[in-house]
Amino acid sequence: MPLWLFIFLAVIAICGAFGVILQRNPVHCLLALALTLIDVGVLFVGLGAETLGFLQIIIYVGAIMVLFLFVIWLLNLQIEPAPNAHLALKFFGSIGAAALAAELSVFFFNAQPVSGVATIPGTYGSVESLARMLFSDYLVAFEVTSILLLAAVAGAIALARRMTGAALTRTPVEGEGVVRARESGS
Amino acid sequence: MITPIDYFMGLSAVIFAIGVAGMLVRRNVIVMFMSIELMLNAVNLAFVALGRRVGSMDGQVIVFFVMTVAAAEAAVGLAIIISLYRGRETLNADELNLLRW
Amino acid sequence: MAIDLLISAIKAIVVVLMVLNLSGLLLWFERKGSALIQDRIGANRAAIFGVGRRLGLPNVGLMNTLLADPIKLFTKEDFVPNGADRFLHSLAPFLALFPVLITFAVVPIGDVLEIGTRRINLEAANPGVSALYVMATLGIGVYGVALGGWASNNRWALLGGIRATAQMISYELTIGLAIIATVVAYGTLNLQQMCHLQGGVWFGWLPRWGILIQPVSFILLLTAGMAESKRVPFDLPEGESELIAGYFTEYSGGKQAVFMMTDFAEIVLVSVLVTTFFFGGWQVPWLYPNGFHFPGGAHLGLPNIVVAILGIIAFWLKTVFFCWIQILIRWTLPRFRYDQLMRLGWKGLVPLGLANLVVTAFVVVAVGAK
Amino acid sequence: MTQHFPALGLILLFPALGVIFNLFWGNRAGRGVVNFVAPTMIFLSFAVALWGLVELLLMPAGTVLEFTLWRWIEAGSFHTDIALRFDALSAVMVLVVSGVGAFIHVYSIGYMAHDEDYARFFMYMNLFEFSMLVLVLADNLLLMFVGWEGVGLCSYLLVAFWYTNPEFAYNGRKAFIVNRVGDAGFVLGILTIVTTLGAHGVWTLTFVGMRAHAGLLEPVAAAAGLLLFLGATGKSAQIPLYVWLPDAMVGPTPVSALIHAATMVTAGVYMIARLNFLYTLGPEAMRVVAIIGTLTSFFAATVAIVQPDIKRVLAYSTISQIGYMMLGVGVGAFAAGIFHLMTHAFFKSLLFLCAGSVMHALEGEQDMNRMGGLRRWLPTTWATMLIAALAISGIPPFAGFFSKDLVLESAFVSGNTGLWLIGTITVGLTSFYMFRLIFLTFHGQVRVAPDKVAHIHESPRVMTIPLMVLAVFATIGGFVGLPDGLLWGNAFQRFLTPVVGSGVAHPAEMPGVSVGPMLSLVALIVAATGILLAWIFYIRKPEIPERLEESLRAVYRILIRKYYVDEIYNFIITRPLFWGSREVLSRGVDTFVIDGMVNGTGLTVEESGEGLRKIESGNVQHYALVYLFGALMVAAYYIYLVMR
Repeated sequence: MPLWLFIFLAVIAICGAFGVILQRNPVHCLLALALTLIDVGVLFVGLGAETLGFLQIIIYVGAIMVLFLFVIWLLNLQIEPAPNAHLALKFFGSIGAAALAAELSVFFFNAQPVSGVATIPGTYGSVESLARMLFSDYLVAFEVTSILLLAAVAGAIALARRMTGAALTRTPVEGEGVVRARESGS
Repeated sequence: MITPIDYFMGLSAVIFAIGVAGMLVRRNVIVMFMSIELMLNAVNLAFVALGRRVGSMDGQVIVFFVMTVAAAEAAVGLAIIISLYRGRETLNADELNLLRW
Repeated sequence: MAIDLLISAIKAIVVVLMVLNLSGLLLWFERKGSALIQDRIGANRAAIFGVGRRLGLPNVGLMNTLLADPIKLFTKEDFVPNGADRFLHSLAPFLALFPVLITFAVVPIGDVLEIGTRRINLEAANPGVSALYVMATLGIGVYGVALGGWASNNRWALLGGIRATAQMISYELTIGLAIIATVVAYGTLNLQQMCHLQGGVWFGWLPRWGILIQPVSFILLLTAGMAESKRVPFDLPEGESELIAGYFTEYSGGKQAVFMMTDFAEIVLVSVLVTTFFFGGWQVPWLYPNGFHFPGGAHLGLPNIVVAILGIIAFWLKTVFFCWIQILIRWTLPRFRYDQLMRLGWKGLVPLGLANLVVTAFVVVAVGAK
Repeated sequence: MTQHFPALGLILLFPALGVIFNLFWGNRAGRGVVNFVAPTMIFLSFAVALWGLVELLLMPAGTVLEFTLWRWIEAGSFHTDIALRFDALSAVMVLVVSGVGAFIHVYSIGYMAHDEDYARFFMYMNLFEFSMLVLVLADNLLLMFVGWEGVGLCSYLLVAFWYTNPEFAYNGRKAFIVNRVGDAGFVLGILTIVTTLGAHGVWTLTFVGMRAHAGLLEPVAAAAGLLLFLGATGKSAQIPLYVWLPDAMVGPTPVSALIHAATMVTAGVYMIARLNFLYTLGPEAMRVVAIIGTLTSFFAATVAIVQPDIKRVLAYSTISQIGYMMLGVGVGAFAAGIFHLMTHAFFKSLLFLCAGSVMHALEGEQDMNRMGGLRRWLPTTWATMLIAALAISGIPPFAGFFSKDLVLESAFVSGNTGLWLIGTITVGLTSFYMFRLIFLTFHGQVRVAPDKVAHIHESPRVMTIPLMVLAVFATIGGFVGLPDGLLWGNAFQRFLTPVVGSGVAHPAEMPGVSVGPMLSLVALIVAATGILLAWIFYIRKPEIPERLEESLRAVYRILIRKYYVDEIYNFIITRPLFWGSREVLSRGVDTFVIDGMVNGTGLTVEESGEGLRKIESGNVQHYALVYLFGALMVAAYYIYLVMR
């Protein structure tokens, strides 16, 4: 993909990422995140992973993010109050993150150059090639993920199921959250 | 001109770091969760870019699996958050410290 | 180079304009159509200096729908309720309209058009996996209504938004299943290729339209698509009777116009998809790149330009037909209850879609069709 | 030559199944099922054993049936298998163990009919059968030792079966601990053999292998033999480790019959016979065995004379009889020893079962002074017990006569005249105390407590039938080993010869005339005298015993107190041991050293935990931060690697 386009997208992605962690309002965070995700999807397409790019948008933006949105609504989250204290945590956290970025970049830019230029087959990133790999080399993993999803659905239902009125009317006290979660899970 | 693959790497590194920062800085559990998604995506980007670099599809397949796992994780994680909220009436990470000494 | 860019730009603009105009026309369809169905007269007042009447023409209300209503809407006060999230409140309508419009980018409105030596593919963009692209844009479409409902700081609106979101993601599943089944049947994710595959005939006379190999998918796509467009009988998100106007309760003026435009655009979108997937897109029966080959064996040669234009016309005719169908349905059927809606979606259409997909897959594997 | 014979596994399998069943489902299944399952299992292995015997007899002499289950231990160049060996010797043992055991199981059904813990009882019994069969079927010393320990455990469990009674529990522990002393010797013996063979690069403990390399064992034969014999004294209740057996009589009577009379206590004899090649290499060891055996038999017989408790009499009689077997194997007549072992298994278990039947009739009465004249009520018991008594006293044609005769003859012929003399005297003592028992129990006037007289009753058939069966065996069991030259002669000896070698060679200086008949005559006369005396003492002139008691008070006291052996052991060993444990180990070492260490450890952990737990803030983000910095470290390290 041409450089100018990349820079354009990269800027959007980074802005979105910052939006996620700087916005006060969870919904705004979510929108920023969705923006970043779409952007990353486009980057995928730019990298030749067409299928994956659209899948990314379908799955992440179309499904997961909506799920987040629902939860935010369900819990009726308001703008959180001005973050109190924890300056030390903030400080060190930011420093650490910056250092991490630096270190990772060092890695990437020092990555061993691939011998010669990588030959990109014509079908690169197409559904056919992806499917071919999924159903040959990665078949077992693929099947297992299906089971994983099933388990996740069951677990989510079990966890989030509304519990008995008694549990609801009781005023929550220390430690009850976890206990109830387990009850409702059982 | 064509963008060198390394730039994508750098971008993913930056996004990942931002995700880490969000994970550490934000109090709201849901937002922390979003930061995690951010990190996952950074990693996905790195996978695809590297796959492109060596001209193999494996990176994309891995990303495919990462997405699946992310979906599952989101479902379960959000369910946990919901029941947590029902119990504690808060999503502030500071107040969710039951495992304290 | 520059000329290519120009051509693409023209294609994009043309498509968008056609869609918007069509949706404008649909407004008129709707009003007069409903009037017919309900044995009313419908819009018939607005006129410019009574020109039409003077000329003795019957007033069919085109003025009302194409001129008066838009002017009224866009000149109204654009009201943002107190405590609303101003930014999102204004962003939402466009967030709703935008994905619908960009979806048309991949829709082939015709075969290649040859002007001189230049071959112009008659679609704005042609990614290899355009079907996935369609699904992706549909997925994004949720956000507009959702945020519109949330941002207006109004319980009715929020409820409407939640309903809309739930409804849309539920039925997107069905749409996805329908599209995937079709994709499996055709063996390609590219809409243009699909249209090509639907050319030709069976038994020498029967056009190879997708409806014949994927009838179930057709029904699924049409139903779910109407649910996507959130109109009767699926208009729970608006639900005039219980939520004043659902997610755009707090909207007025231009933004509301945009929302309404979105609705009509979605109708068009659904029709376009149905046409493309199941009714041969721009295919005209017995029309081949070099002219007509009638079942009897009679042959009528035509130049490419004519063929292309015929294709375009056929495409839009089919589309309009399906828009009309939807409007008929909208004014014929009563509204669902929300639980019925969800039951239909999850317990009716989704299993049906899955079954259809499985069967299709089996058949394809058995026949080895491509 | 050896023959692969997988059915041997079944012999072990059935009792094992019984154990598992009784252990897990016994109580749920109910008495009826257990009563059926437990004996059936033993009968099944008995049947398999018979099959094996037939196989063995059909093949040329010296054939061995073998079955290797799996490789058991593999340590360096040493390895040993779970392998079974079924030759003439083990054939006899297996048949005795499973056959007699089976009938005793049946008897137990009646005997335990009123006990709530039947499932546990039969579980132990089956477990015992299993271990005993492992012991006798083992084809190597280690596996044999496993069985050896197994039977020891079962003996403990069963002696202390009614563990709620502290005294019984104490006796159980006594049996266990005394056996441990012997087993220590046994282990040392095994180690001696292993190291000696290993020194020459021969790593084996199979009997075949050891026999093959017996030459290498020559130098240590005596030592190893003695060490193993120490184990034998423990298991087979010989001087000096016999003290546990009389106390073991507190267990249920079937247990005494099966374990402490018929099978387990004879394991020592079997072991020596099995290792005959080793012992023949160490004459000194054999000599010790013979002497110990003779002394034990005489000593135990003297004690048995005066005991009032019916089961104790039988216990001492058992000790004494095992002494005979030791004498037999000690003088090299291994076949004779095993022969006596077999016959003894028949009549001694019969005696015990009869005693049990009597106690059953008298609601657990054991003191013969409160019995007498029971013959009227217990005809079957009386008859069978009389047969057993005749058999043990060595009256022809009952089993005991031939076997005991063979032992004594071998002793004499092998030149140990002294031992033969003591043995012969013991014969008289044996017959005397046996018939003292008979007369005191079944004849004379009734001395039973009047309140019990009312419901004296013969035991149910389930108990009497085993009595009869065993009585038959006690009668005809001896005919397999007739003196040479008579009818088919000593078939038993011939059967065993390939395994244990021919008996004692008759000295050549008495050509023609065989000492056998004469010796038999002498023994017979002595035995008859014993019976006669008993008759005079306890039927004809019942006052004589009292008068003797008066006149020989000192002797009597010594005998009734069993030579004060228990007291002596108590004084020499137990007391110092307890004192040392209590004062030194408990007060000193345990309190200060061990507790110090344990509590110290706990305290350290606790304190450090107190200090460290503060870092557990419970806040995810703190953990995340730490985690992040850890990741940074790792990444930094790799960067360092890259840059370098």
